[in-house]
Amino acid sequence: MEKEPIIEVRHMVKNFGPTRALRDVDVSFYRGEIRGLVGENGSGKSTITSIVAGMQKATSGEMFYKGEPWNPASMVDAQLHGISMVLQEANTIPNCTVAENIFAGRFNEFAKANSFLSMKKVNAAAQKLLDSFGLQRIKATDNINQYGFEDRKLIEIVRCVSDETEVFVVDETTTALSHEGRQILYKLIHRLKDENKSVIFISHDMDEILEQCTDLTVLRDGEIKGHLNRAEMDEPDSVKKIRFLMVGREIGDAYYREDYDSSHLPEVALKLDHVSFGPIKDFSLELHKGEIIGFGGLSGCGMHEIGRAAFGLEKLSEGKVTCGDREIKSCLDAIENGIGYISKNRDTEALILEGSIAENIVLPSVNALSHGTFVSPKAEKQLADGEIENFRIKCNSGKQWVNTLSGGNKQKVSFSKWTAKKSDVLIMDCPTRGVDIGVKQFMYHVIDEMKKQGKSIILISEELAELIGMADKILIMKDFEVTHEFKRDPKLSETDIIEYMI
Amino acid sequence: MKLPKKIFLSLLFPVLMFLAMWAITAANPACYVNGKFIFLGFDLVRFVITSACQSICVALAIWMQLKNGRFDFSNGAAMILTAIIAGNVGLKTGSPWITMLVAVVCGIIICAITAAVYMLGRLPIVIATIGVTLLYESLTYIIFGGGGVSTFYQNDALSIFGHLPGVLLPTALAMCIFLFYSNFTVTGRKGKILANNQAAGVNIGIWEEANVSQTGMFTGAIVGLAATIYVSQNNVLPQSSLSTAGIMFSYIVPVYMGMFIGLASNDVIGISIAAIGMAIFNYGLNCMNLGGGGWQQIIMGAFVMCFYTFSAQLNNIKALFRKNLKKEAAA
Amino acid sequence: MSETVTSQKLDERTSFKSFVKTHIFDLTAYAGLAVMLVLFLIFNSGPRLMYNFSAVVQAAAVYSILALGAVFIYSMGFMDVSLGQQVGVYVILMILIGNKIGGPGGVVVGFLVSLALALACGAINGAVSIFLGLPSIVTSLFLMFFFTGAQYLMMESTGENTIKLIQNVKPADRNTYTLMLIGIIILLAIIGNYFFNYTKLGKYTRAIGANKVAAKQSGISLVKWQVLGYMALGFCAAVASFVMLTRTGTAGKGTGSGYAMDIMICLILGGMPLKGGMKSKISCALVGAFTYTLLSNVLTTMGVPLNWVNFVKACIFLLIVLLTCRKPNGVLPR
Amino acid sequence: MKSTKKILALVLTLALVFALAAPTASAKARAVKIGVGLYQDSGAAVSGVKAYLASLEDTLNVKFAYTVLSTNDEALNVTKVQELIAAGCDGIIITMDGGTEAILQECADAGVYLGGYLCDFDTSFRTNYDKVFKNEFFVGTVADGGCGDELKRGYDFFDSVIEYNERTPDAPIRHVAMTTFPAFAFPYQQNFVAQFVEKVEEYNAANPDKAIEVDPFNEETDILMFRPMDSTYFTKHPGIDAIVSMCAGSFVYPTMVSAGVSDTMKLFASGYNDGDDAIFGSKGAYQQEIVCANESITYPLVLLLNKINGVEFPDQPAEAERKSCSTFIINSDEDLELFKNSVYLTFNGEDALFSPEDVLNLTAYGNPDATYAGLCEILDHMTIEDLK
Repeated sequence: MEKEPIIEVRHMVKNFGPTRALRDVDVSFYRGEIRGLVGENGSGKSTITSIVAGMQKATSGEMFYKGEPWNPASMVDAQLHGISMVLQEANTIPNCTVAENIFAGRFNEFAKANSFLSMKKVNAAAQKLLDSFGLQRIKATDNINQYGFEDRKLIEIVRCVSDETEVFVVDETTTALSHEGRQILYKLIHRLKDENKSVIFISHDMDEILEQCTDLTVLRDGEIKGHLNRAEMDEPDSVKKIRFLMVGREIGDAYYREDYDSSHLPEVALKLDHVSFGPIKDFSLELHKGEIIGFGGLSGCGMHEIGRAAFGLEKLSEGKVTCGDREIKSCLDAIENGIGYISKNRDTEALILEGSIAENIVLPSVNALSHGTFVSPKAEKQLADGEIENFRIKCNSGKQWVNTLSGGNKQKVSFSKWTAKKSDVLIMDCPTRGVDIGVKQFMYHVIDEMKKQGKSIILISEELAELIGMADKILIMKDFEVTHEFKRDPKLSETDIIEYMI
Repeated sequence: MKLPKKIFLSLLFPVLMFLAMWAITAANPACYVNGKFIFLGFDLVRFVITSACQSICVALAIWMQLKNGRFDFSNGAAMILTAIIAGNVGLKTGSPWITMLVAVVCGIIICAITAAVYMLGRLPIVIATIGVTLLYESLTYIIFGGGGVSTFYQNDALSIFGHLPGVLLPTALAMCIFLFYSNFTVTGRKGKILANNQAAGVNIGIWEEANVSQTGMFTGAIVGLAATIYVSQNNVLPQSSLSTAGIMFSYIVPVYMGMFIGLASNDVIGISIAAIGMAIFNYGLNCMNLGGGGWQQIIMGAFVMCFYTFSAQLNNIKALFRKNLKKEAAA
Repeated sequence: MSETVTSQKLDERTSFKSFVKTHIFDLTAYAGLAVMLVLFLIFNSGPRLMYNFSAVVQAAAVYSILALGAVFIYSMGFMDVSLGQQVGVYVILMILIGNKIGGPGGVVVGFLVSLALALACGAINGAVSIFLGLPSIVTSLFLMFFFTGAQYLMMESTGENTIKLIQNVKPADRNTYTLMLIGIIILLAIIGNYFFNYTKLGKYTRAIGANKVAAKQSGISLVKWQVLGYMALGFCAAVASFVMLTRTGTAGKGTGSGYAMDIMICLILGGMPLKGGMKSKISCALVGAFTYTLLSNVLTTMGVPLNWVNFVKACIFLLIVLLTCRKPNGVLPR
Repeated sequence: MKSTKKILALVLTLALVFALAAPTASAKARAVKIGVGLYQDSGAAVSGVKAYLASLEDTLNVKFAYTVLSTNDEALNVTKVQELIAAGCDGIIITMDGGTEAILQECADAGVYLGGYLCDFDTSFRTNYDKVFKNEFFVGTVADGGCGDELKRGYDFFDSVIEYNERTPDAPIRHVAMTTFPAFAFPYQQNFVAQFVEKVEEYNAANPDKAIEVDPFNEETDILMFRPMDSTYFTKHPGIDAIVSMCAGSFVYPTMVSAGVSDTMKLFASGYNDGDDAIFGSKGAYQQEIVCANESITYPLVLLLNKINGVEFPDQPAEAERKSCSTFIINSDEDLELFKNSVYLTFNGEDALFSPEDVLNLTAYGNPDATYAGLCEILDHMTIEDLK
């Protein structure tokens, strides 16, 4: 092999409690390459990079960086040694200036005797750096709250890339970026490649991967399933091949829904009637019994807000949400009228992590279970155990705490909350985010069953494949408006859709 | 915002307060002794300045922790303990300067201990500070025979930092330390970062423990100065069962007000102005023989409420204004 | 398949550890109480044992009752610093009204008035903080100032240093009195236990403490249950005030001062997590209250010099919280 | 979890059973234990009384335990007394008349006797005499100075002022204002005011050339609510040469300092604080201080010891009494010098007015001839003269 690896990973294993995120992974990254990492959620791609970048420690296995054994103490440590990473989630500090955000970790460089700080210098340096990235429009002295999600992401990139950077990890950042932002990022990674540095690029957008990357590694269930070099990537059927590697079988094989009949019962289950709130203006929607409506778009396109509004979480300035003839003003109304909501922020909104599985499952149903003031523990247990049974939630007992569960099982719990409540309308916001493939398939099965039982579902997802696979009708949103509507169709492909998103 | 407007907004509260109290006292017969109106006069100035200085120092100490996202119960206890140690040393040495020096040093040490318990114990801040508060209070019963400091403040020579003009020195120092800390030090800036997003701050390489202990020491210095004034103005008795928290709360009003008033300028000025306003208010009550009585408590509570509500609802209020502006623009 | 096996193995291996981890609060708390009891028996097995026992019950009664109520708001992660002054005002009210009307009836009326006031304050405390978006500590701070003021004014209006209830409300015989107190405690404990473990009130307050957002999205009305939680505390405050009244039949400016903080300490000693949530237990109230009372009693009977008693208490407190509340890794807890 | 609960239940029940069935083993012959509940933790008075009592321990075979009572939280006081009883005290001396009835109830239940010191138990005396003074467990109390109407402190103040004027003819006091504590706490300080004014008027009538002006007592401004006097006082009383403080000087002097009048204005007050000697007489503003001797605690102590030893004076009164006792009136540098040698300031038991033997001789069991009259008599010999 002519190129010497800059990072080598050998026999890496990572367990999160019962789940195994990485199983004995061997992989090497080389100078002068842009390495794409693809795989379903929970396949372990982010896990590898986060371990390399010092965010967490491997359970076992070893790493080598420039030939030396590599055990970063922290992200900072890694960054100082030249490995930096841009995270998926927002990681900026509110109420502080842009300059502070960029240099917070390195104030001492601008301080006399490591204590007397000159903000003038800091601001100047920050502005210089921003300009060098072609971000003149961002002012170092501004409060960061003035900037949107995308700009903050860019600021993060500016923060973590420096001259010392040898390895640059981009973890699903582009979904947050508009065309312009993407161009800046692409320019950056190609510059780094030309400087014979190494870039690791994680993305769900297959086309993006194929355009930008020089090499590609595919993961599934915490194992490396294959490598492709540029040549292989340029082959006509490469996409199909990659998909196969990712999913492990041909698409449509008992994974997503098989039928393509998008019919549904006539009754309207949930109605958004000329709804306006925040940036959303005059939005209307009719969800029928036995219908699955999918929402797609980039994060920040407004689809999540629609979900919240339908559940009565948003304060409407105009219009109303109705379920049958009853108006939904609060999530209490919503629940009483048989609407359930699975938030995309599972750990912070959907679940009580520091609570038992049973407590979580029962919570929405307590009202129904109580006779007078009394709530029978027996009834609670029965209900919870029933759901644990149905969803095959992997646990010792209903008493086990949710934060000891794997992502997939957590998600099962937040599903079962609503099946326990016997909800007829389910609003699912990214229901399969961070869930490993087995569970994912199970979820799709459940959703399918629900449709068959005549339940109505709003499926909001950042994964187009999922929408194409499951929804009767797909609404694509951009800038808080529906840009296009697709009917369920076997010929529908992601590329058809993406153009309406960007 | 233009400077004159800033000044206007900042001074609004104390001026209004002054006029209000003037009007109220003028209407109150109790404020005329032998036909003489007692509200106006040098005594007013003296009282306002001395008592305001005290509140400013304590309030700054509280605020320094609060703005770094830590509600520190132990400030009061730290101040009392420091006051007792420094006061007794002062009585032995007979020098106010040594007293202040000792106070500052003690304050720093004590707050460093607090920080240490918090860091090494890794306890939730409230619990950690309650714990050390109990500890410090218990010490007030042990050191110097549990006698507290009863005679320091009635000694002219020693208690110069409790009266005019001496009281201005520690106060000025405290304000300088605070401004310096929050504007010109790495610690202060990093503290701000941590306060706003702890996790991210740590991720991008801020050593939290170091920051906590350094901030603690700055707070300590201010606590020391507060203690110097306190022991020069009060009979310091041993405390128990978190009564020091009560002492602390009695100075917390300017903090909450300062948050709001400070929006026009900056927090230090805000707190100082709030303190002056409250001092005027208290003096007015004294003139009406309501000082320290039930009414003062009740009105003070109301103040805390209003000002905190203001600062909590500020965004909504701003939003309201913006709406109106938009409407005007549209019209 | 292999995954399930390994995961079960993992569970088994961690099960004991996790048991200790999840129950460290209770274990330490119960241990603490047990130790205190043993010490109490060792240092009191003299002629005065019965007397001391009843003395402990008397001192612990007020704490227990207040703590029982406080559990409902601490489980939501709130705290109330106005408790002491509230109790003070309620006691004074009962005496004033009781003496005005006279007879046992007067006392009853006084109690009912205080109760109404207490519930009202609970409602305010709960609702205001939500509607104005204030931390609950601030509203209770306001109430603290308010009630301190009220207490001052009421006492100054009486022109006495202490006021005395004419109607005697305390059983003459000591044992009857002790039994009465035990009765009240047990009764309230049962009621509290029912509401905390077998009704929506307890379940929802805990859920709110554990995760506000999740609770809301599960259809729990924050305002309603926060208010009800505070009202539960209000009820207990009124009862506690009455019990306090039975002890001396008198009240003054300082009646009840410091109780808010004592209650906090009691609950922490009882193993209550201050951030609330699912770990909250009603038993924390009783365990804590008795540990706290026994502690001071034992320290005195052991002959620990007065000015060292607080020091020892403080150390024990720190020790217990270090055992229970330590957050081993991640950023420093706030 | 369940298991721990069970264990706890077990422990509790065992404890209770053991508690109820515990053998009431009688305590061995040991030193008598007296609990003393003082009104504050610290200060000269406290150290002084502790020193005096300590000096008695061996000869009388008594041990003393101390606690601090609250001026306004009766429930707390009861708890404190309960703790003293728990600590095995046979007798208790308290300095506060708060929740006395409940406290006596406790004492009765535990068979412990109660005495008073530095307090005339006026509230109980007026409103609750039968339950307190007729209670067999209450042995009586000694007040600081006089009780109720016997008090003539206003005259003492007047005398001190005149003495001062005679001492310093070049800068005599011609204009004074007064302060008191609120009547509900110290009902007789208003009488002092009246007494003082009365004397001054007589004096002004007799020698108009040296007339002294007294600001009329103002209910609003001149009553201190147990808070340091606020500085508006001086605005409200313009042009005064001196303050006659019926209440403790420590509530007045600091305000004089902070208002910067301490070097020109004079202060006649009650009570003595550590360090006052530096600001007394020719050295400072204080011109009079009235203190009650620590030794006055001998009265309740002896009565308690008698009760505990099951003896009585032949002339023991049927009901408990409250006695007044003479006071140290310090109004000159010479007086102060004498006072400095008392146990009050030296904290040395040997400087006490009475030796342990004297005290033993006062008790009915230590000396068969001892009488109640004899005990009461010593209360009249605690003046500055007796320090000579």
